Amino acid sequence: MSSKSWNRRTFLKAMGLGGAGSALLLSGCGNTDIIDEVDLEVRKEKVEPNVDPQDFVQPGVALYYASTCRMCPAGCNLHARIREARVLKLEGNPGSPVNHGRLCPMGQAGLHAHYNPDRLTKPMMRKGGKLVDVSWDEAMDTLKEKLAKKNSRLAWLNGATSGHHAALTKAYLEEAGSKNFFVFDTLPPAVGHAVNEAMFGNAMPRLDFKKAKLILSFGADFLATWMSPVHFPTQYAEFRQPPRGTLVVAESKMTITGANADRWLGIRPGTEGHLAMALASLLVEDPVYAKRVPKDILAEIKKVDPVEVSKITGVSSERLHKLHHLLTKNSPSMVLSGSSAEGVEYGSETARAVLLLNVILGNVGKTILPRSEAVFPDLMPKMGGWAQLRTFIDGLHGGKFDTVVVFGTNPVYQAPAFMKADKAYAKAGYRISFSMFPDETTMASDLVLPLDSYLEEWNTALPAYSPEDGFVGVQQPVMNPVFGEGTTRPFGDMMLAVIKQMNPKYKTWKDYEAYVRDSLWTMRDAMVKPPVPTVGGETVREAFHNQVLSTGYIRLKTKPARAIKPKLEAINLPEAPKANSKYPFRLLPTARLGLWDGRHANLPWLQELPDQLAEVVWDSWVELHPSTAKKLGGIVTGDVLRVSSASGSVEVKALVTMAIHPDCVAIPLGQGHTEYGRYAKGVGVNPYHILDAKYDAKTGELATFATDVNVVKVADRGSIVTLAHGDLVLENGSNSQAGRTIVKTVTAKQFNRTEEA
Amino acid sequence: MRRRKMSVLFALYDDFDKARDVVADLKILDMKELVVEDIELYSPIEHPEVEEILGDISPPIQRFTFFGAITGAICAFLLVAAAAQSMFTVQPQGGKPVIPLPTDLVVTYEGTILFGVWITLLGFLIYSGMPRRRLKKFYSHKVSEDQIGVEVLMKPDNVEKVRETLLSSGALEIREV
Amino acid sequence: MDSTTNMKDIEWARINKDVLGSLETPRITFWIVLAVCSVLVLCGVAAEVYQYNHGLGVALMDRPHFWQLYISNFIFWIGMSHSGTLLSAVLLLTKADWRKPIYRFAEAMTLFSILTAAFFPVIHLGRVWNLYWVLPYPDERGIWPNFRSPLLWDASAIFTYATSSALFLYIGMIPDLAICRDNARGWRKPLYTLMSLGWMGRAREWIAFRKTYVLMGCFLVPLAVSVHSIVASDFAMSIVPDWHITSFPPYFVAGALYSGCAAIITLFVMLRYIFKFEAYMTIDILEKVAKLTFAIAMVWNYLNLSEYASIWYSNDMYEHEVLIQKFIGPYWPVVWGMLLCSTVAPFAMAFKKFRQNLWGMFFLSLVIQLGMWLERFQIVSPSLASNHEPWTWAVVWPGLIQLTITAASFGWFTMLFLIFCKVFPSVSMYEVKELVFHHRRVSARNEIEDLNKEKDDMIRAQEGLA
Amino acid sequence: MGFGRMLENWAAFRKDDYYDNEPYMWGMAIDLNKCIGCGACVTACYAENNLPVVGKYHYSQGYAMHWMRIERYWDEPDGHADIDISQKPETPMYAHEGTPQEDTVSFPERGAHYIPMLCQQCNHAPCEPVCPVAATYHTPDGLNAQVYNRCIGSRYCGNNCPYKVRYFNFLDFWKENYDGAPLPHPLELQLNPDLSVRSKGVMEKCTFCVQRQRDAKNAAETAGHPNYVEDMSFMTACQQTCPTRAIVFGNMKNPKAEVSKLWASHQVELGRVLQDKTEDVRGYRVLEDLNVEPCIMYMDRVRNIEA
Repeated sequence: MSSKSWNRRTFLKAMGLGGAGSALLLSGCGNTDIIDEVDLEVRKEKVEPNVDPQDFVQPGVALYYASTCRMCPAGCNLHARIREARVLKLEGNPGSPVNHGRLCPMGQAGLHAHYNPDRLTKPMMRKGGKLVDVSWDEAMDTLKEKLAKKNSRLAWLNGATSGHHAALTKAYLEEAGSKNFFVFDTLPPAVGHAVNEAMFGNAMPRLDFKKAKLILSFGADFLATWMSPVHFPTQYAEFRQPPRGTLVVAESKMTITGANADRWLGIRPGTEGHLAMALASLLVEDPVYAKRVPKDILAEIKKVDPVEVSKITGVSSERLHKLHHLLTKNSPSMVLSGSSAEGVEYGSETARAVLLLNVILGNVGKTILPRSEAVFPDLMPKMGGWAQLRTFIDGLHGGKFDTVVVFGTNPVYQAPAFMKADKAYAKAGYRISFSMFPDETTMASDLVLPLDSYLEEWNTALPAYSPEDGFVGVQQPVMNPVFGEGTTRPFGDMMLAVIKQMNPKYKTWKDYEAYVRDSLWTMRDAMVKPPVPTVGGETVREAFHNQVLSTGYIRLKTKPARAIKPKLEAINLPEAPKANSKYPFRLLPTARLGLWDGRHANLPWLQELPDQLAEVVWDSWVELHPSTAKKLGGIVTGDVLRVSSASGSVEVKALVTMAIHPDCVAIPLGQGHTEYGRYAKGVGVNPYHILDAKYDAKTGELATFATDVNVVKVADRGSIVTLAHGDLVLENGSNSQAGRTIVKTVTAKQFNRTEEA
Repeated sequence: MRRRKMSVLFALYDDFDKARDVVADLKILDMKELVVEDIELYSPIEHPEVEEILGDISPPIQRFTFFGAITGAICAFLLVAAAAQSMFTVQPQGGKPVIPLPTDLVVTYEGTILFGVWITLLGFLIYSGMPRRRLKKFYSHKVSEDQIGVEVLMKPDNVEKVRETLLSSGALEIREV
Repeated sequence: MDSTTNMKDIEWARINKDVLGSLETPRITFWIVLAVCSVLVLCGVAAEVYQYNHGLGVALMDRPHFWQLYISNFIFWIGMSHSGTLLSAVLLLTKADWRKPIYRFAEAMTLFSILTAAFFPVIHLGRVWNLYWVLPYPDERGIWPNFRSPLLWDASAIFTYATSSALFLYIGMIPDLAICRDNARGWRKPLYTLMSLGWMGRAREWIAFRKTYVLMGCFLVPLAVSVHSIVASDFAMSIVPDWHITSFPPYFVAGALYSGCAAIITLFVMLRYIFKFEAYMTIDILEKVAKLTFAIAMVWNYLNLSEYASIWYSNDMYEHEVLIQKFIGPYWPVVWGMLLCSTVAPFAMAFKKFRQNLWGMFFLSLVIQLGMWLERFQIVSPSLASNHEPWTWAVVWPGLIQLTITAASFGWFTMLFLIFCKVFPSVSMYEVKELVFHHRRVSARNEIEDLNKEKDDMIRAQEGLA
Repeated sequence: MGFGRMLENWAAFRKDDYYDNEPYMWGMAIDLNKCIGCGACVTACYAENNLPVVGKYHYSQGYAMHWMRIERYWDEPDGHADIDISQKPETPMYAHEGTPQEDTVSFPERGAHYIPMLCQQCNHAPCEPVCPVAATYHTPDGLNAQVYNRCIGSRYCGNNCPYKVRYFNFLDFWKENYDGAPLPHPLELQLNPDLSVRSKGVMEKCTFCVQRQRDAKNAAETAGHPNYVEDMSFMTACQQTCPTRAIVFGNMKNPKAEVSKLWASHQVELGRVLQDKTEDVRGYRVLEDLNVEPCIMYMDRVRNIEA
């Protein structure tokens, strides 16, 4: 590293920034004795608040800035590696309870979103039916003109949001006097949240993986796409330590979680609830469990006949009993219900049936833990769901809204064809889109405002699943905007500018940074351990900001949480799902860790990251079971199939795999963009487009896993690009180890015996 | 030592046996009164017998070969061994030492042959007196076709005697220089 | 022995006339063939330029198929080169007379197929422009080539082999060049004068010449053997299943001789037909070559089959996999094709009638060479296709670029050979003369014996009268 | 060429364990009980090591440049039948043809077999001796270094690598990316200046993040202990991002390092083909029987067969 001489002033300044970055800074230039002392003291930490960086930009010396990842609602905490004022690498923040210093593929690929060549760099306005570049002044004037006024017919559609973005938006909507605030995000399990809310009094109770001896998951892909792709795996690792917990997964199409299960139950689509009920009925034969359930429900449970259920679900009754035995043996356990289980017309029923098991098994209070009420409700994450999108689009159809703002979500791409989202959107009087990328919705808008990436803006973000209450992630720019001044702007600044016109009280803040810093400062007293000046010559406030920024998150004092008192309601599951001779297969639109719900389809790294089970890159595919393939006339991997539902059809290549139930076919989410830049456009298909209009009865959420389809072969073997490419692999379909011991396996018993010590 | 001007007779015969007889006659003649200085045979093909006629003129080329081979072996081995250890990154590769003998032997073997061949060639050129810039004046194309030539070197005053001898055994043509 | 009789009747002058005749301005067909070949070569050059500019990706190899057609062609051509010099040298040392009329073009074939083979390692490099880094030249960076690498052994072996066999060919040609010199005019005159080094057929020239020739022969036999066993060690020294095989060196050498002999037969028939060399390239020489080829074919088959057997009886799962994939895997057409062409077909040579059938042998020789070409391909690709790591198993067939360059290599070889035949005597005149001379001696001796017998009879008769 | 030097040190040059007294020997331990196959390590490697994205077409040709890949197998290897995965005869079924009983369907009931496959940094690396220009060699730290500048692309090393973890730049992916377009601005700003961007015709491979090792060593020197890098004072990109901490990396010459402890506790020893292990201890090295001395130890995947 460089051994640049280091004058005392800078040195003090560095020290002034709290142990943090000085370490790394100095470690580069250990040619004076002072440095060496410091070096040895604090060389562990490498964090640097982003206060006038030019003093610290040293050629060849990397700085680490703390911030928060926004590639998905999970809100992991980052350390961004900076060199020569460029961010080069994202790493987890070791101190963070959310991700413990780890990241998922999407978190790593944040750089490609940040440096994406297809990012919007100029504001655009629709003139004469075409979007044309305009100056920022013009854009801002239009924005203010459209938004800075009372307007009850304004509608705001937001992606899953939290922290000060949420607060600011809320504040604005109050000023504008509009009630039409909708949050829509594809993957957050809205039904599950609702049921949890109803049952346990909180949309997302805390889950204690370490305590659980057994996890029974009904389609909850908690290792990948279920709310927190990094936190849950970190907990899973603990859970797998000796004495090793057992994971059983019941789902129709194997997810990453299923791929790591000790027993994977390929169960018939839409029968998760029935399975749960059957287990319940087996359990309540034992009074110990029975007495945990109110009489009426108990009676209902007793009605369920396991043998019948094993017919419905395709899980043999021996297996059922084995499972029952397992549940009774390993306590406490944890039963999770996930999107694929809840994505049916009777989703809430299913979810309740599944979560009921936790009550019966007495996991509530052991592995299912209560939450204390939010300190700052406005900051709490808002996950939203299909129901809100539905009302939004219905509103548009009804012509209820004149001005529409879309931020952080892409309804035109996500919404099923039957919703006619594009037409609805076209109906809106004036469409404003805050976006980083030219996505479908944005390109259909009248005013497009290019945003800073999450690595360029100030904010706070609360994790979708928070491991501890009162946790707030802090987000700071880790470098100057990639495209320079006058190109992209932070959402906060723009909204602040708008809101200033409506309410002078906001004039106190120069910009969003000031706003965020101030509000953090106001939280000071609520903090568990408010930072105090560590070195001389530092005001309390400086110290506060430096330390908060270099930590990357704050912890707020919370009241002790009240224990959960489960509220149980009657569960009325329908009879076995009807066989549908016209559309014999159930379509499973499964989410990928990587492309997520399609928002990451424009990131080359993630397009090139093979799907963790299908190993396919840069493409869509439809998975079917060998027996199904045989039945359909010997379909082989690579054949082009037409998958058609009552409301549409897509053509996509087949991938024959054993990891799916023969009654269903699965098409992954994420592809099929018609806009969204060079990497996403025209790649693959979007299964959402052929979903039928089926909704969960209780919550009104779209039942995404309830569509039945028919499959016909339209073309012979094309090429499907898999990581394990080539005919030899494709021929022996399931990649076999061919007798080599590439991956060896031992039993849990052996494992515990050898490693418990 | 510088010799006096000699004169040369060159006779062509259509058969190797005749040529052999002539040489024999000349030998006899020479025994009586030393006239012939030197005799040389020119033939379109090789006649191993010429050795016993003209006496042992076999060149020691095999020595060249031998020394060539030895040199080749040594040079080649030194090259590979020294090269391996004088890399700026001295390389013990694949868990094998820096100077692995078995592999080096292969190149040594090739070196042996290469040098052997070249130096043998050198020996050939030296002993066959080639390359020669121009052919002798009396050289006849017949030699490269189907006739045998006999070159006799003698003092000018003996020319006649020799010529008789040559003619006596049916020379087709005699050239004098 | 009909051949002897007409051999001894051949006038030496006629030998010169015939052979030198083959050097005269060629017929139109010659030019056509030459044109075709040069077109092929040009296509090859174009392909190489394209590959040079874009990178090897255009050749459509992949991971794990890092090697493919280029390497198998390399082996093929090196193999082809073998019979020429090796046979010539062996027959020389064993004083087999019938070598004399055919060894010249065989050696020429050797030289040119080496020159062809030499291209492939170069074309196959990812960064051709850094080729010279393979040479051991001292530089201040203290970097040397890595002599552990079989590729470098190849380089040294091939260099040695190319130079030595070129010299062998040249030395053997000097007396003939002298003949050409004596008869040539025009641009050829200075060429031959220069190349014949002033050879005049003096006795001591002849003796030195013969000695050198034999000595070189002694070197060339082990050299030729070493060259192909080193090429074999490119594979045998690796750990790729079904490459890492002890019997590869002899197997390769046998295969080389095999395809080489086939090539000799091909050219033998062609030259005999084109240049009317019936008198020298007699049927029974052809038959001798055929017998040799047949023997070698059997050796090669033995080694090939014993390799299968040893793999089959070993319990090495990796090699098993490859072997099975060879026969029923995606490369089965290649493997079965090879077995058909090189294992089954040669049995035709077991019949004297067939051995003496000129065009039959010609066709068979082509079939055998095709088989041997396939053999080289099935050595390289299937092993890589199913390697140690099941995850990377893949099948790749050579793409257009590789095929073009392959075709070009055949064009290049033919072109060189044609030109050689027109510039240098493709039959050794002086040695054919020696052959004739020898035959004359033999028949003369027979006549004398007959005379003596008559004399004795007469004497006995007279005594009887007395 | 230093004949003198050669003769002096002849004995040393004839030794197999030439690097025995070096302070470092980098090694790794990967726990397949924890690995969930999410692929975070793969993407992290792309970000850290300037790996080119080759695009769909080139990927289909097998030109992918991921130094690290997650392999996903379905079946149990032979000799591990102790865990039943039901490979029962398949009977085709439809929703309207009664319901499939689990026993009649074949599922991978024990999930997938994930294994992160990267360069094993073998100590008896087959890739090293075959390079004609000595572009790949063994560093004193026990790495298989690939000298990009020296490589002439004979690809012999790639053939000879039993793990097939060497990746060849068949094309100038930085120029010929995405249907011929060069790496578009501003993506190039992300490139890591600590290592080069490889050009066509060059073989490349995992380096155990050698640039991070450099930094760590420099830091150690600065801190005044040149031959001792504190364990975990730096991590490889893959290790750093692994959500389940399945990957452990460190200096095997340091007995206190976590990796050394793991190797010891799982009874895998460098320098021996047949490990003498007590039963069921999980440590193993992939394709150990080839005697290539890999420096990465894997720990068996675990499944509870009572479930």
